[in-house]
Amino acid sequence: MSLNEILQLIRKDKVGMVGFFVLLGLILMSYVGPYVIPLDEVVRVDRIYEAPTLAHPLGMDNMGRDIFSEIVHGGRDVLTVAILTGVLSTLIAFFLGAFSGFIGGKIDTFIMWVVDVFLTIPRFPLLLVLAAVITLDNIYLLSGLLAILSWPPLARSVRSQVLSVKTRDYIEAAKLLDLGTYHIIFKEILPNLMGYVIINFIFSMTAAVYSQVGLIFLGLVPLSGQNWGLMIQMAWTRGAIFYTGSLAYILAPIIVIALFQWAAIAFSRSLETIFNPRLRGAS
Amino acid sequence: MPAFLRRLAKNFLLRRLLAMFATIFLVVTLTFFMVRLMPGNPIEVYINQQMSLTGISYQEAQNQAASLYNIDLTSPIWVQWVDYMKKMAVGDFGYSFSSPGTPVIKMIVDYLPWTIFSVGISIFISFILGIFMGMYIAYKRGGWMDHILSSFASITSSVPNYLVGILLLIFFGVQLRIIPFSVMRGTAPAGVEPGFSLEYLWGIFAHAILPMLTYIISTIGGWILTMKNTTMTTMGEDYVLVAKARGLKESRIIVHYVGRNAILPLFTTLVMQVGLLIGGSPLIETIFVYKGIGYALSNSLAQRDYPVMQAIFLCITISVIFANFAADLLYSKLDPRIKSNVTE
Amino acid sequence: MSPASKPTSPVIELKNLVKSYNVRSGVMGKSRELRILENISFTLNRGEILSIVGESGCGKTTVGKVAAGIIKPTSGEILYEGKNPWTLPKHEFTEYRRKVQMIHQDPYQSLNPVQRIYDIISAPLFRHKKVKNYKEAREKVKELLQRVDLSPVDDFIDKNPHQLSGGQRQRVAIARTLTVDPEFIVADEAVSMLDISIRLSVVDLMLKLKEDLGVTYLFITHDLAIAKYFGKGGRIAVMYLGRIMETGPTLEIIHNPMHPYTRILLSSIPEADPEKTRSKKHIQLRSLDIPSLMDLPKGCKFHPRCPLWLAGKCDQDEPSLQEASPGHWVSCFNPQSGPVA
Amino acid sequence: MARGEKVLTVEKLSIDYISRRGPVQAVRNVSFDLYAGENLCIIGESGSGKTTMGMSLVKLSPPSAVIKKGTILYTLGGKEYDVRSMSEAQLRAFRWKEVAMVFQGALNAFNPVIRIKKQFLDTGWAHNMKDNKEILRRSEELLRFVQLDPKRVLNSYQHELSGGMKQRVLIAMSLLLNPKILIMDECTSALDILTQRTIINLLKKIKEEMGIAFIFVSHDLSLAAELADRIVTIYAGRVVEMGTTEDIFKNAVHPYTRGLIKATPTVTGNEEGLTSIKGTPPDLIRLPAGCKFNPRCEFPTTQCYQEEPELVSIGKDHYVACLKADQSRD
Repeated sequence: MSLNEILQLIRKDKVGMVGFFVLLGLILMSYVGPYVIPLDEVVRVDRIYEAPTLAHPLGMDNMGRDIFSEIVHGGRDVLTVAILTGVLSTLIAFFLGAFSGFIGGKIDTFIMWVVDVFLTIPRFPLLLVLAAVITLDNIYLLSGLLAILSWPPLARSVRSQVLSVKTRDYIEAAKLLDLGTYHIIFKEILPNLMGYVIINFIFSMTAAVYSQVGLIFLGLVPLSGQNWGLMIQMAWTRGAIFYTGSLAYILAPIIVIALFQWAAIAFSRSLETIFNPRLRGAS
Repeated sequence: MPAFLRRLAKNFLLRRLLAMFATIFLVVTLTFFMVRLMPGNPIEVYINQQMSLTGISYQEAQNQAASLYNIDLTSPIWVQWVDYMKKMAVGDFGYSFSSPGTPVIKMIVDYLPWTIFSVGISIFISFILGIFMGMYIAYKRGGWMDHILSSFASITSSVPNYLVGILLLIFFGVQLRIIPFSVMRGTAPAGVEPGFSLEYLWGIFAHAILPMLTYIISTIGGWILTMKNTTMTTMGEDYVLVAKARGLKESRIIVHYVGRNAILPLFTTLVMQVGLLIGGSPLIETIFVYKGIGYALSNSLAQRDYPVMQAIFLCITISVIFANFAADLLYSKLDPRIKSNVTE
Repeated sequence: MSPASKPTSPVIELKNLVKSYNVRSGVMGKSRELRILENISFTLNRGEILSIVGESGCGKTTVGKVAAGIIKPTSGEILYEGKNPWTLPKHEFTEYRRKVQMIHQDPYQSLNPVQRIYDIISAPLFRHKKVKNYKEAREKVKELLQRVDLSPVDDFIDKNPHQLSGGQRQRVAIARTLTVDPEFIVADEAVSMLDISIRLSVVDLMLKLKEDLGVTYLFITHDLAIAKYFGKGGRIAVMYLGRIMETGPTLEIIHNPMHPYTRILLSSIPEADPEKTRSKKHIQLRSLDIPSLMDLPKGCKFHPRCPLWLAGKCDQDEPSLQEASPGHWVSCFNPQSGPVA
Repeated sequence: MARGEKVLTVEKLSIDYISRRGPVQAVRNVSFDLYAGENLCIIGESGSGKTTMGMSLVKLSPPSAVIKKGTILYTLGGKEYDVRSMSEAQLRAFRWKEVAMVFQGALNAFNPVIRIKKQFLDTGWAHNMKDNKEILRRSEELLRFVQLDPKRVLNSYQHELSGGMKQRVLIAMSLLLNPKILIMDECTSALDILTQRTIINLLKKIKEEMGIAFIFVSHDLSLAAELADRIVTIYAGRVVEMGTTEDIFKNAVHPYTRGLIKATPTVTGNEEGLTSIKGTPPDLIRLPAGCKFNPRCEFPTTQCYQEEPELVSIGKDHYVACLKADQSRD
């Protein structure tokens, strides 16, 4: 399938397209925005919880700072953790899953057993306990830990995909034509798995956002700097939920996170219809 | 192998049970090594703390730690492990750091039922409602109900459940003041004698209402969408077409031909739901100050109360494993293909 | 070596070939041997056609895969041009690999859906250094498409498989095998999924390649009529439950079948001729059920269904292939003769 | 052949499928009659619209299929009923009781989580058979008729039966209510030769003993040769020739029918003159102008590219839709 066809199919699914643009917008805002909009760090006691104005579209926080600038600056770390976790766990999952599916036999059984055990352990509590033992004071460590905990389901689905592609007649034909292992893996099998990998990548990104914000909310990650998760925790512990005037402070980060999660999942759903011809319907 | 053993080996239930205990065994072992061997492991941390705080020797601090953890820290690691496993097997989890003298097992007995109660009821309600809604919109796809429910489902199922919880708290509790959430802290009404009185039952239900609502809202979307999906797939199956050709009543086809087959794949999701909900309960229960096992876990985390933390983690894991087992059993009851695959 | 120079040299030989799998029932269950092929032997000369005919599950596809070197036999020997490929050094094995190609049943499965026709055919050309650059490859691909009658080639070369019909895809699959100049092609139900109106054209194309290139065919099919059409001058082997029941020249098998199984098959086939098909005498089976490979009967594997079985003989001993007339071998204690229809 | 009374009349039936690229014209202007106790075979290749048409006879075509025009009349006791205008309740009573259908997908025709016995009972209940014992007695009788062990089959799930067994169970089930018409869609094409033979013999027996009218939908000419009284060939959704089995095999006129016969090798016949039809089956969305067969026809005239021929009578019970019907007869 060509890129053009993919774009055409994306255009057909309106919700997916909205998701795609929201996602793109949030990423741009988080990575480019900080260079455009400076972080407001001036404490203004007289303007605490000021209502939104044109100059401060989201109003002021508990110390009279502009909430909008905090939102712009608070995305980068959250998204970096999400993307890093996504990349890492997808890589681990892809290699282990593909390897397991390819090699079969006892090694396969063993890897899948490990995956099974991993899958039955509730991930978030394990993460909490680990966070209490390890000091997760930088986003790379956090991403690494999240990735280590989130690869098993992906590995399993990659494996089943490999198993199903592996037995296709065109793989057998490629073997008969002696096209070589490299060709078979990268030209015959991999392109058929791309859709799967991308969708799973998005899922592990959203899972990483859930986990990291959850950890931050419970105060288990001693991170500093601007961060949507920290904003929520801050607003929550300062009791921002109790006053109408302070609602924007807690609602703003909640809404961007929710928006990110929704957009990612909506986009991945439309990708699913693109990569799964069965859902695409007869063309 | 003797015949009766072979028969046992082929028994689906027994094999699942064995697998379950093997997993539990492994998890217990893992937590042991996590606490014992990880860099900066809690025991070392505790020992160093005690040394710097009270100025006692390493030996003394170690002895204190050993008595708290119920571990003989001087014996070889594998002896410690065997010892630990033995204690775990009889439910001896040691004592809490933060409330000295309280056995961890007692805390668990106090907290766990509330989580099981709230999560269990939520899953049940959400599953039933979600399935009906999903099936309904699969039959009426393209209609206005489909648009509304599908959009609702796609939004609620993607927003993290604790954010849903905070939003609920803000709108129902603070803004609209429908639910007096500050009175609703905890799990049971104060001053009401526990028992099967209407007042008490209503009380515990009212206390759980916000967490349950959170669980339901954040999981029902998933059920709706998956059920819509599987229903639509099943509706296209040949046997449904043949059932129509046989002149069967629509209601019979919907329930026995489409419904039963469309629900089957959802059981794997059910398993994941149970894990996710119980696993996510530390956040939800903290938000609503609902004193279940998750609340206890996040409390123990905040106070770095390692024995409690460790035991609760085990407990959560074991409940999830048991829930998986139950879902599997249910699944094998509903799908005749499972059994024959195993005994093949 | 030109195909014509050594018309009778054997290309491939299978000797007492057995394929079995160990199947475990349950995690701790006892492992049992599932014998897919039992004692399969045949020789195929250059430019010859052998059709393997049988019902689903008889092991005919496995025979094809063993002959193509995809499946390693459990015991027995496979000789390609006198050499056992499984004992060859690696470079010689790859050479054997290239000389032996396969055409699969389902053209929807045998072409990678994410590749264009050009990619599919050019990959082996580049791999085996038959072309140097894109331009040459494109020319060569066009030439091959022309050869399998996919014209105008520009309509096809940049399409994806799902844009082609079944017959066109099967032609692409044939063109792909031609990239490596095969000597021996295993055609596994190669036309059974195609529409009747175009089926023969693909068969004819395969026959043309035999004439032009001297290709040797192992033609696997469940359809005796197609086997007869394709392998008129060749031979047929009839398989049942992993064994060859009868083998001989195609027309001899069709007109003078000796094994009761072959006779029942022939008498059962409906013919596209109302008079003939309605006047056929049908031989009744004793049982409609095919025994499971896990639980094979003692003696002749066909005896539980055979109307002509000899009690005390067929249910005790297993017959072996015997030459009944020159080139006509049958594995039966009670062979018949004469046409059935 | 002694012909019974008319039981089914299809007149000018046209069905489109809605698709992104435009309407798929699956069935175009199809008319035919079916008589009591007769065996009508509808021959067509993949994508010819034959399955769509079969389904529409009991109003079971998928939602994306739209019946554009035409009538389907079922005759019972001298009265005609319009299938297209039946209510849901009427249709329910009509299906299986009057017209039963054995599908191509018999391998997947049974609910995988319900025992076969229950599915027989379901069928009986749906048609007001109240007595479970009576339904089961009849089911067992029918299963024995199709040479199956009733006790075993009734207590099975579908995955415990082989393909041939499932097909026979479905045939037995189709006879449960003594229908007047039995539609069989590619009912033997996925089966082995010996199983296929069993089914064919079974169908002959059903026809002889029960006097049911059959509509066979198939791509297999040899099946038609064996079973049909009359044959209809369809190409690109349209009837191109219709006649008695003898007429079709001996005096076929339409180049497509003739081509199909020439493309079907037989075991006993000779190979001379066997050849494919050139070209490929048409795209039902972008049909050629004029006669839809013109790209594959051996001797098309300019007229063939402009005008689509009507189905006209060229002899007793023999109809053909070809502009050169007169010339091409030999």
